[in-house]
Amino acid sequence: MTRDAALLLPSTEPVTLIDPDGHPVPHVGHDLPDPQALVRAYAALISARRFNDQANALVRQGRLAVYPSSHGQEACQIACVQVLDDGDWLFPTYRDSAAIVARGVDPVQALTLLRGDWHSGYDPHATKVAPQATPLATHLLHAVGVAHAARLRGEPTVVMAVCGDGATSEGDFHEALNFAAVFRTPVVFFIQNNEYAISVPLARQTAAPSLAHKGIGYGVPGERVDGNDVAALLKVLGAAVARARAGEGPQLIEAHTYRVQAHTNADDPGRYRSADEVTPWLARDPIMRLETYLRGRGLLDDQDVRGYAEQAEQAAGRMRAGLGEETSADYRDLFTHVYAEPTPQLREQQALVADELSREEER
Amino acid sequence: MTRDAALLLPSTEPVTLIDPDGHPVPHVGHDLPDPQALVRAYAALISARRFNDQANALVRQGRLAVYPSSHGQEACQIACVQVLDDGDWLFPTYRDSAAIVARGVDPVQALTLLRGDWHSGYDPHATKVAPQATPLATHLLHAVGVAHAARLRGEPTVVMAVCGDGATSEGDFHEALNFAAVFRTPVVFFIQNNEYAISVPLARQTAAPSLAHKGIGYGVPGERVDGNDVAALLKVLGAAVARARAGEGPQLIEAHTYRVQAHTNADDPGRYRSADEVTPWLARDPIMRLETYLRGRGLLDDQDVRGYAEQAEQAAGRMRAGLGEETSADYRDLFTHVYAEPTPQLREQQALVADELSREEER
Amino acid sequence: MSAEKLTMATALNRAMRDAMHADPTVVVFGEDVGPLGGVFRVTDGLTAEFGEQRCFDTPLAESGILGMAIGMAMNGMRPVVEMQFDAFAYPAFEQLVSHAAKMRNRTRGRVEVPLVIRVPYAGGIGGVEHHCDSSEAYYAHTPGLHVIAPSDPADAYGLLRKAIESADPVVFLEPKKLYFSRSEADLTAPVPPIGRAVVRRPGTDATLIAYGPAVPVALEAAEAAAQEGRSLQVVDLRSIVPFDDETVCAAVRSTGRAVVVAEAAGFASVSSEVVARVTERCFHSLHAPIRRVTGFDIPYPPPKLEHVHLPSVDRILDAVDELQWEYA
Amino acid sequence: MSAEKLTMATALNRAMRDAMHADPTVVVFGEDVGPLGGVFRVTDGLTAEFGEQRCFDTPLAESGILGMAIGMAMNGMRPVVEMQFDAFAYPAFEQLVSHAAKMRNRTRGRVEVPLVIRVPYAGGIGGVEHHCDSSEAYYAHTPGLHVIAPSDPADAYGLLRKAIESADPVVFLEPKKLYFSRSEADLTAPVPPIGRAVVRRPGTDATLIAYGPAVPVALEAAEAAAQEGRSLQVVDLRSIVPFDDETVCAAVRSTGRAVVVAEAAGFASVSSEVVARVTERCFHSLHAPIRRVTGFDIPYPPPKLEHVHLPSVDRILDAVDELQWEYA
Ligand SMILES: Cc1ncc(C[n+]2csc(CCOP(=O)(O)OP(=O)(O)O)c2C)c(N)n1
Ligand SMILES: Cc1ncc(C[n+]2csc(CCOP(=O)(O)OP(=O)(O)O)c2C)c(N)n1
Ligand SMILES: [Mg+2]
Ligand SMILES: [Mg+2]
Repeated sequence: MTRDAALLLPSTEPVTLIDPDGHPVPHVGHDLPDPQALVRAYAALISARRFNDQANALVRQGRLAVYPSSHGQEACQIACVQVLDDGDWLFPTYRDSAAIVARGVDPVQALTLLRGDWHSGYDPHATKVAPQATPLATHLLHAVGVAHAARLRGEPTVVMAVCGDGATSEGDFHEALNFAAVFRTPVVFFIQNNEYAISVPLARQTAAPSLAHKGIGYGVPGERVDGNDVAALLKVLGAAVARARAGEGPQLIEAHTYRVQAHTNADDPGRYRSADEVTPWLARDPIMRLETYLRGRGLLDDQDVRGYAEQAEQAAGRMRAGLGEETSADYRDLFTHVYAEPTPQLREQQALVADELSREEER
Repeated sequence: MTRDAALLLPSTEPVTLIDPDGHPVPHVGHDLPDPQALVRAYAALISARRFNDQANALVRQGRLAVYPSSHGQEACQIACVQVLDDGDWLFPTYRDSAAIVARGVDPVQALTLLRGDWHSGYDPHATKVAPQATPLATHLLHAVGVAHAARLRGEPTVVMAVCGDGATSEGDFHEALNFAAVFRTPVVFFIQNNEYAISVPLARQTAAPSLAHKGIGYGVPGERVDGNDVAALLKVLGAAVARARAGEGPQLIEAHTYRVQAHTNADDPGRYRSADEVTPWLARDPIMRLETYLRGRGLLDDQDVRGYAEQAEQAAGRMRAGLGEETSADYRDLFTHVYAEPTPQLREQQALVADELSREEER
Repeated sequence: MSAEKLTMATALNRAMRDAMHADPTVVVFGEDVGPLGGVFRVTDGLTAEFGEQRCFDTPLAESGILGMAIGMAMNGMRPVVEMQFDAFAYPAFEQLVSHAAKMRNRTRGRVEVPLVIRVPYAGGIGGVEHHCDSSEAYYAHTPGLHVIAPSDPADAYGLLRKAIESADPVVFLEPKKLYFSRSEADLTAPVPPIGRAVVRRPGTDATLIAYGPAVPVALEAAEAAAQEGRSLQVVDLRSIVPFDDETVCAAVRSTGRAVVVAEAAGFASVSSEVVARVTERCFHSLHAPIRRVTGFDIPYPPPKLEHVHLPSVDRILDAVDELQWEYA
Repeated sequence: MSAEKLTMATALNRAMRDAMHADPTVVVFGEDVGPLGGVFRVTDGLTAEFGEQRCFDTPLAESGILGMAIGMAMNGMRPVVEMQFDAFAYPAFEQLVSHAAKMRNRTRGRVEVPLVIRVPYAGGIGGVEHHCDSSEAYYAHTPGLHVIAPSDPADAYGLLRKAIESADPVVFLEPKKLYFSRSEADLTAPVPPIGRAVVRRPGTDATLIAYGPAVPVALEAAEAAAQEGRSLQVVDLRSIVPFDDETVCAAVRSTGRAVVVAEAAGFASVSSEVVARVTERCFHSLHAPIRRVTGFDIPYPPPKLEHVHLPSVDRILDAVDELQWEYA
């Protein structure tokens, strides 16, 4: 790992390859991704947006208990998944349901947590997606452990570990970066800096020039990227994954984006920010600019757009249907999965509930 | 606080003003301290070394349970105290007994912890020295709190918060730097990088270019200084204290030094490092070089040297005598200081012991 | 003296406001407690009224919050910090156990750390994982901490005022599910000192011992039992540490039978302690062993299953039924 | 089968070595566990024998150590991590409670985290503050963790092997003061599964229930009582979670009297649980309430006063004397 400060510091401005108006921006370090990758990203963005909208609607209908939306952050959601191989792992937060679905997890299973059915609904081993983490920054260490185990076995696994700007203040963020650096573990730490941690703005979170400037303190290269430019994200994250896979150790990528919606449906952003602050970000929407760019290059036409929208609509329909089905929560699950073998005490406690239920039925 | 990266990064080499051979080294940023300050530092260094030797001897005689020596780190011990005003606070670790004594704490009271009499022996409010911290890095946050409270009241207090290289890996180090930076709290974080955390060398602790490079990740200026050069330490720490007092917020200073002795008397360094590694550091001793410099400038002669040695010897004698006195540990203290008012339960428990003791006496 | 109807959240908010007016060294901080007023709005309006220096948001780091609070308390302030949810107090565990609880002891009383750690705690609100833990046992087991759990707005106000005035660190557990339940409270009435339990309902056949979120359930159970002709007394601990042996033991002796009700997992818990200490003290007054109705020894369930886990009226009545009435 | 005389530290070292030979997924890491072999030398020689990848030092961060261990356990390894001293496990509390304990549950058994957290614990060694905590209650109260405390070299070996083989996270509490006490142990003998208590000494008048560092003290007390003509049975829990109700209750029923002995503060502790659950189950066999001899509800004392705090033979015998023999 280099100890040369210049190579560890991020660029002064976030990397942008396609600007908010859809124009390509020349960059010394990165070309544009190839057209196929961009078209694939476009389709995924449309699906992700539709997924967010659908989940928000389901909350309003009372079919989901809570939803932390990634509306406006879909470029981050999509890019951090698109750069991974099948054998790689994704470590998401509660806000990254769209990324999880992009990774191939069934949307209904992805929403098990937020529906209140169980703490996590998909199979992490089958999908190589860790359970969504709620205690902030804690999962970054698990990501380091998963990557380190793979490396000890000589596997080419890279781990994408995602967190928010607020989470960077937690001690576990620090320990994860440091462990990854010292052990040269193939983890890409991906910060979605959406400028808020619930109500707390970035300026209250840090006085650093940028969050990517935290990398050098661990000997980890830091980079900044426009979080609403999927082209830049694909290149910057892709390069980080490639370097990690090549044995160059961890990387720290800060995407600058914005949480255009509330923290969750339970939040009331009017208490801490003005609509004026939000408006300019709507013009920086990640989908619009990619669509303009692709149309301009002839890589996308009205028919394609309708096609992707249609696909996304169908997926949303399946999701609605899936979430409409009654789920049967089984009380026995409460006792079965505490240990590999229930303790005698848990068996007694389960029997007590069984007895209660059988008496209820008798009544 | 500046967000200009260049102003937050440390110099590539630690600041040295007097080299190991006692020659002054010209430096663009810092002049030498004035002669009086250096002579004062010399006297303090001699006392600190004698204190360390005496404490080690007391351990061998079984009069102290354990002693983490700062032998070889005395320049750090002395300088971080000499730059403080009376109203400032010192937050030391278990290794900083010499600094505590330099701050004016009675040596016997300073050693209460290591003698096993009580957890801390001096009055923190009277001495403006926090209890020595054992759980690593935790006290850095207390330092931030003390400084923040003072600042809210408009007091000019600066807090010197000391920790080791190993402690920088703890989450609390991260949180303390960040809180101090966000609240622009007047704390000087002073890392004594002595290259070891018990048996673990610095390379296992971090992959960063230096520990001072951690500052920029918080927007805190970092600086590196030769930890065996008391002149450089006085200037670099003095400047940091002045900036903090002027409202420029926290600073991070890494002193590069070396733990020439074992971690504590209970440690066996032969298991993890060779004598060859230690030898060169003996030649970099902080006292020798200052003595050479001062003698060369006519600021110190044989008689002065004898005088300071004599003073130190007398202090050591008082310390021996003080530690020779039998202390009476009072079991009631165990119950009296858990809460401002003992709970009914604690009163019962104390009565139980009282009853046992009275029955023992009867026998 | 004027009673008014208000929620526990409002009562807590008033307690902080009144304390901040009464004592300029009281400061409130934590995550989202400033402009937002806390995710439960318990600190609503404090920044507006007292300014940024008295009520402020911190970076997102609980050990940092508590560690800084300890330092401020060492230097003349009375910090009241909020941990956003029960499980998010765990990152601050070392600061709590190794410092807040021990600073006075370490310095033989020379350094006090008068601070309050407010923890919205326990379940019953359909919260997802990590938002519903009953963590009182961790704190109650730690010498040097006071541990308080109010069960109604009046106590919430009075006990929080006392907690803020206390010279010792207080873990103040606020039952989330009671935040918005409303009842009459006279905030000008004198409050008993920390450490006094109260008999919430008289009764002669058996005693229910509860605290925090379990108190309303115990009262409901007593009401249901009354319908069936059984008279249950209900004791509300209010203060877990210090523990009020006097009130609790007098109550149990008066009935000879008892059930402890608590949401937390039962193993090595506050309810174990209540059973153990009351049995030690009242053994020969007991007609039957004291029973416990607690959460099971499982991680807090997902929303759809929490009703299985939480002490219910039926489960309490079942436990009362098992108090060996044949020996009466 | 060959018995040999060895210390608990050696037995633990052998357990890790043998486990590492038996299973290539076992890895050992923590602070100073590599070349130094741990501050108590319990990991001595493991790096030399198995290389840097199997036994290694980490940066100084306990949450990091446990967090990384959880990740490695999620990905096919069996980490055995050391927390250097009891109080230095507290920074890892959130990882332990919110993740290690809950990962299996969270994923309905799809993700296991087979790992062992070794904690040199408890006092009696003249250690300074933060080096002598008895922290078992925090762990025992947390569903999802197994909690084990051996009291002799043979158990230390056998239980650590079982802990490493376990599919669940195990908090393995090693009584520091017993590290270098030596006794006969046959390391090739079959070991009972985790969760079984054992009667260490038969007796007919009363039962002493102890675990970890309190077991030798209880045995000494039983010996002293025998001199005075009183026959005390001694039960060693070995496993705190899962708890062996069967063995413990059978023992207590056989004598009708019991004293629980533990170093930890008594309030809301493992000893509270033992009193509560045994009383619940054996009420009508008890001639007297079960008594506790525990550490006081105070921070662990400085070295010169720890003898006042620790359960002693005399204090145990006093408690036995108070078991209401007049009712015999
Ligand atoms: C350890 C911990 N403390 C507090 C919380 C409560 N909480 C949930 S989300 C959140 C804000 C997180 O902000 P950020 O990391 O920026 O992520 P974002 O929500 O913006 O995606 C907070 C404080 C938590 N989940 N975990
Ligand atoms: C939280 C915590 N973990 C572990 C320890 C045990 N421990 C005591 S000193 C030490 C090494 C500290 O190294 P460093 O910070 O470099 O300070 P130095 O001893 O070199 O002065 C360790 C691991 C501790 N005191 N606190
Ligand atoms: Mg954010
Ligand atoms: Mg060091």
